[in-house]
Amino acid sequence: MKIKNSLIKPFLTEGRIKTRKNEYTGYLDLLIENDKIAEHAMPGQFVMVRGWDSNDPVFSRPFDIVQVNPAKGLFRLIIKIAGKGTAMLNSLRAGSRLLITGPLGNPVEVPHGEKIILLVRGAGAAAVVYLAESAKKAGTEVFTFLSASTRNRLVCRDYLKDASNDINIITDDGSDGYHGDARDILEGFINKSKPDRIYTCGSKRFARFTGELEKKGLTKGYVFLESYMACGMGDCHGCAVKKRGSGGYFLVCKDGPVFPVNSVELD
Amino acid sequence: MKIKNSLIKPFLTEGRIKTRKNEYTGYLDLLIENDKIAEHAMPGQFVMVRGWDSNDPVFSRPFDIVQVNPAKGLFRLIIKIAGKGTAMLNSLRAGSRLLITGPLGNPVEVPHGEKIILLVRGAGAAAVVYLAESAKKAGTEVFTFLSASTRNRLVCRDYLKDASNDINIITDDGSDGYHGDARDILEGFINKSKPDRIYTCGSKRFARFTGELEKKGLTKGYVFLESYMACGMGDCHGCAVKKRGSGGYFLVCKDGPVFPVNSVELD
Amino acid sequence: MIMDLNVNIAGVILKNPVMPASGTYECDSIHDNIFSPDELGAVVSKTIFINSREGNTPPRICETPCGMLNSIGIPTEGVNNFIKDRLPVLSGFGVPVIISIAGNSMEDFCELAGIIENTGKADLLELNLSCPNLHHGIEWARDKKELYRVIKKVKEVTRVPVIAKLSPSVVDISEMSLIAESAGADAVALINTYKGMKIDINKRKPFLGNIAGGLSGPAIHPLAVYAVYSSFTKISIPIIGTGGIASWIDAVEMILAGATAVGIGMYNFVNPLIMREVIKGIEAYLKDNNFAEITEIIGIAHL
Amino acid sequence: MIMDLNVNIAGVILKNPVMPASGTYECDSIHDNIFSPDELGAVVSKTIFINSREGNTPPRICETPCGMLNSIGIPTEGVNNFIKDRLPVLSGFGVPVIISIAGNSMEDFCELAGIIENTGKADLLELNLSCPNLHHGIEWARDKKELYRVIKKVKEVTRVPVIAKLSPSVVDISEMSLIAESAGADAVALINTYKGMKIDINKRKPFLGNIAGGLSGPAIHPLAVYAVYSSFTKISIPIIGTGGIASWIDAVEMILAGATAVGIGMYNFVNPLIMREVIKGIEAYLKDNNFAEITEIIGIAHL
Ligand SMILES: Cc1cc2nc3c(=O)[nH]c(=O)nc-3n(C[C@H](O)[C@H](O)[C@H](O)COP(=O)(O)OP(=O)(O)OC[C@H]3O[C@@H](n4cnc5c(N)ncnc54)[C@H](O)[C@@H]3O)c2cc1C
Ligand SMILES: Cc1cc2nc3c(=O)[nH]c(=O)nc-3n(C[C@H](O)[C@H](O)[C@H](O)COP(=O)(O)OP(=O)(O)OC[C@H]3O[C@@H](n4cnc5c(N)ncnc54)[C@H](O)[C@@H]3O)c2cc1C
Ligand SMILES: Cc1cc2nc3c(=O)[nH]c(=O)nc-3n(C[C@H](O)[C@H](O)[C@H](O)COP(=O)(O)O)c2cc1C
Ligand SMILES: Cc1cc2nc3c(=O)[nH]c(=O)nc-3n(C[C@H](O)[C@H](O)[C@H](O)COP(=O)(O)O)c2cc1C
Ligand code: FES
Ligand code: FES
Repeated sequence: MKIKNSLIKPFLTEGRIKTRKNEYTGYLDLLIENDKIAEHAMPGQFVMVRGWDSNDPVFSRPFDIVQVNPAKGLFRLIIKIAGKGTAMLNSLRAGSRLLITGPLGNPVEVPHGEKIILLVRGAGAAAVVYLAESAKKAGTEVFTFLSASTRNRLVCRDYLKDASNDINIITDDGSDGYHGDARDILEGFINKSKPDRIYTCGSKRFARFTGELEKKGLTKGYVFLESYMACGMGDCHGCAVKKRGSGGYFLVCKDGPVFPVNSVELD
Repeated sequence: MKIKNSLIKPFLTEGRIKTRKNEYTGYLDLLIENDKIAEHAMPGQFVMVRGWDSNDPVFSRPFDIVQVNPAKGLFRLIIKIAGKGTAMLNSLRAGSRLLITGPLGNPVEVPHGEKIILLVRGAGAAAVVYLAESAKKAGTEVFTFLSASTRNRLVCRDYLKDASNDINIITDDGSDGYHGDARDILEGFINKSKPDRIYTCGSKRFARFTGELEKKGLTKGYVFLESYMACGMGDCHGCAVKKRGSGGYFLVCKDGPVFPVNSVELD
Repeated sequence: MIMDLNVNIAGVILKNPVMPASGTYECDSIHDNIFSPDELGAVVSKTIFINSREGNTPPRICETPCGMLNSIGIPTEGVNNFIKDRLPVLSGFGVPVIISIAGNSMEDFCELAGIIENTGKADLLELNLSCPNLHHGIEWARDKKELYRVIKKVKEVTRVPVIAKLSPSVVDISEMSLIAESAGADAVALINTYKGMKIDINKRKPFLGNIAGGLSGPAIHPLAVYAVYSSFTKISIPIIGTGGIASWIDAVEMILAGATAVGIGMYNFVNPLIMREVIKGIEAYLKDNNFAEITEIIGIAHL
Repeated sequence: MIMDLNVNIAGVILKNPVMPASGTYECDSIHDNIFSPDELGAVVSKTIFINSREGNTPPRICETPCGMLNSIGIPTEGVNNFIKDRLPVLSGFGVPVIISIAGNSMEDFCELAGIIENTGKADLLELNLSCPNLHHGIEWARDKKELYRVIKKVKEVTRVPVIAKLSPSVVDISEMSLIAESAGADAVALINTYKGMKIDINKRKPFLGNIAGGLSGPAIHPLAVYAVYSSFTKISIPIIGTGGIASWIDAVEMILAGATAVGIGMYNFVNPLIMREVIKGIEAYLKDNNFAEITEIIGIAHL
């Protein structure tokens, strides 16, 4: 896979569900046919999706682009069934049509020849798969810490395993991997391995922890933020997140969704 | 089939789509599994149906009960794809669940050992199939005049053929049966055959014509009325239709949906 | 643990806070296989006038995005027939009875209040001061002076506690709630419908026979919640929160905003079991969140 | 046959009646692959203040049934930066430019009007007198005297034609339209959002950072149509109909009700192609119904 570096404007485009599976409890794995997203999306970017004509729910829903296959014109989403919109998506069969806006947001810069950590939990795992794949191909060593409440919520486990040099599993209930909190084992690992960067998604605790690591001078930290979104394109100013220190707001969709961890207020 | 005569209060009940087909252009034929409707529904009654969780569209949609099979717990609806709600129903696959309120409305009294005419057009054909079947079984001679704009909109053709002693096809474009207006051939037929009653559905022109026939003393006339409905049970007073002469209103859902043709204002 | 769902509206104890909104639920035996009104906190009549009324020209309803317009125009058999035929049904469920009344003049309201009081069967009287489909329907609740005067007058002639049903079509409904309270209302019902319309683009005419109608349903729920929230801090009489409730979550929002009880209107048409689902849902919510009594959560979104 | 979609707002000719509602469409190059603002009847700025503003505390938006609440609070770079950075973009599309302004005082409005006029780049000035998310945002459009005075003052200091954007949170918006006209407004924009709120039942707190917000979207469409319909017969200045337009049918309803042009707000977020679809849909509707010019259908639902 070639590492892309030219940012394209989003498209409003139709996709078809190629395959769907519910591998992990409460999650939907969608493989979608759409050339434009498959070709142009870069790590860190997302799409807004709807699969219904109705205005209830009215907004399209944002999801990270998990994997792309430009050759076959396919891309993957991993969706946690959280409410009305995701339940609707979950009810669609293979062959159904989706309305997609994207790719949206700023790509993360893919580190070349570095050492990085991915610290993710729950649906947050979806955000970093594409980054992991791209970074590894760019000669970066990727160490993944994947956390979940229990074994069958370790979403993207296989995708991340393939895309990482090493993967650590952590569950709250000890049903798989380390029994406890990822932070317990991470600080030691960092002191030892001295990574260049750490990327986190899916947990406010992890984000704050990542901020602390950076403040201690141990590594640079980045956070994938989520926010309620209406447009995904900077028009509504709805997805604001407070800037750290200086005052004012970033827009998650337009200025993010990935931010240097200490540039934003993590409440 | 036994002719029922005890009226039961409506249920709020779930049904499963057993089979679906789009045999006629723009129409959906649904066979639905539900014991309660199959067992209790009588000719002239209808159900309110929804097949979505969303509140857009918000109201359930009313449809006539076309056929019932109490032994197998099945009943049939014939649905013209008219707008948002019917399009949603059309998008559902076999196995999908429906929320159903019914049976609603007053049954028509099934004529025993009489001679009757059914004069129907388009989706209106759906309203009289069950009546035809029941009347024929009660020793009544059933003569059906089925009209449509063109051949592939002659909905319920086979069902009505089976349930009638004789069926006349009329199309506006001459693609099948008599080329023209059903009324042209009907008045002669009535003068000749002297039917006891005529039932009409699906055309305002036919309803007015039926009213004229009755006024001329040729036969008793009944009209299956439609109206915008919210509740189908007499709660909202939304489905009002003006009484003829006396003033005041009938509620189509509660006082109908079948009315003596000259008891209501046909605008 | 059994949750205590009792609420108190002007001395009348409702075993739970759920009631139909006036005009949307007939309490007829047609519902026998679905839901019985004796499960409700109270039953509420449709609005009664002194004389019978036919209602407005059809079409009387149309669907809108997540809502409906109605221009029913309150058909009624008139108060005498109501007392004879309907009131015995309403008072047969063993739950408090709320009678909604309206009139074309102050005198009508007073006369009706007297007639209803004399039946001895009304626990609460609701003044419909806010119907957008009547000739002088909504004006009562739009004019501060009229609102004050009509409530005051009715309170003078009856000892049945009075609920003032208000209109959202004002500058600030919390001010109107305050006026209702100061005029002696024992409770307010917030809100009636918003005036709206649909146009048939093929006929190029208003869709409804009466041109405009009242908008209700989920679409207006956020507006009704705000009406309740903003009134709650201004008044000390109870609020019956009504408008767009389509689930127990919507009802809980209303109560957290400050409603002592909730009215359910158009959603009865969509889901004839909604009132039971709301009662059960509120009960489960209290339990899951370790509240023993519903009164603990009224208005606590303000804290 | 080519349909004539031209409309005239205070002497400014729009090649079609479709424009974004203020604050909902940035006209940024991010839309390049989707839709270009040069297809529009006019471009409209978000509301500009003299000084920069941060906007309100998040969460700023939430979804409601067929609508949304927003408490954005109009973040802005201030008028000077706007003129430097944004105005050249807006005036680069070759279509009329409408600048929306607001202020905390009469003086602010007048000062801004002057500054904007001096750029020579505003074809129309829209006074946002109706934002429910500002400290003194909605009051202009709720108080008859204030409404009259602020419009009158602005008209005295500028020759750029003025659109008064009004609030539905009044007793009767058609009266407010009439006041706007008599104060000299050249057009009215109907309607801004309705104040509403959502409560998080788990946190038992208002969902929005600013407690309440403004409701817009399909949910309010029937209310916006009625606002336009009822104002149309009272005033002779043009109406820009805004509120819940989500399809060309909704837009045609607005025009039949009396709107000369239509504004599209939240639906830009849902379907970034909506404005083009509305333009095409109106054109097809005229053709299918044998109208040569759009002006033939403005307000004809009244006939
Ligand atoms: C940039 C970005 C990328 C994302 N990527 C992903 C991804 O890759 N995978 C993924 O799974 N998710 C992702 N998300 C999150 C995802 O977008 C949301 O989970 C999704 O939008 C939820 O939609 P829904 O309609 O299912 O839930 P909603 O309908 O929005 O409901 C959410 C919850 O709110 C509850 N609720 C409703 N009313 C109330 C009330 N009054 N009080 C309290 N609670 C209430 C509902 O019960 C429900 O549980 C991303 C978000 C962003 C911003
Ligand atoms: C008792 C009864 C029995 C019935 N039985 C049957 C039956 O057996 N079979 C059957 O097929 N039907 C039957 N009907 C009719 C059926 O209920 C309706 O066709 C159905 O409800 C339509 O729902 P919809 O959501 O598809 O259409 P809707 O969404 O309600 O739309 C109808 C049409 O309105 C148009 N529209 C939307 N906005 C506007 C506007 N502003 N101006 C002009 N037009 C607009 C839409 O484009 C659409 O074409 C029955 C009705 C009743 C009352
Ligand atoms: C069909 C219909 C009839 C109504 N009739 C009355 C009435 O007779 N008296 C009254 O006070 N309100 C009446 N209302 C208003 C409701 O009581 C309620 O205040 C309003 O609909 C908002 O609640 P909802 O959104 O739950 O419907 C009626 C509403 C509808 C939809
Ligand atoms: C996110 C958002 C931001 C808005 N910002 C403004 C604004 O800056 N100025 C203004 O006059 N109206 C503003 N509005 C109101 C819209 O212009 C419009 O009047 C209203 O949303 C109704 O139209 P709609 O239903 O199509 O959204 C805003 C609305 C939304 C949803
Ligand atoms: S989602 Fe609209 S600005 Fe970010
Ligand atoms: S549909 Fe509600 S009364 Fe007939």
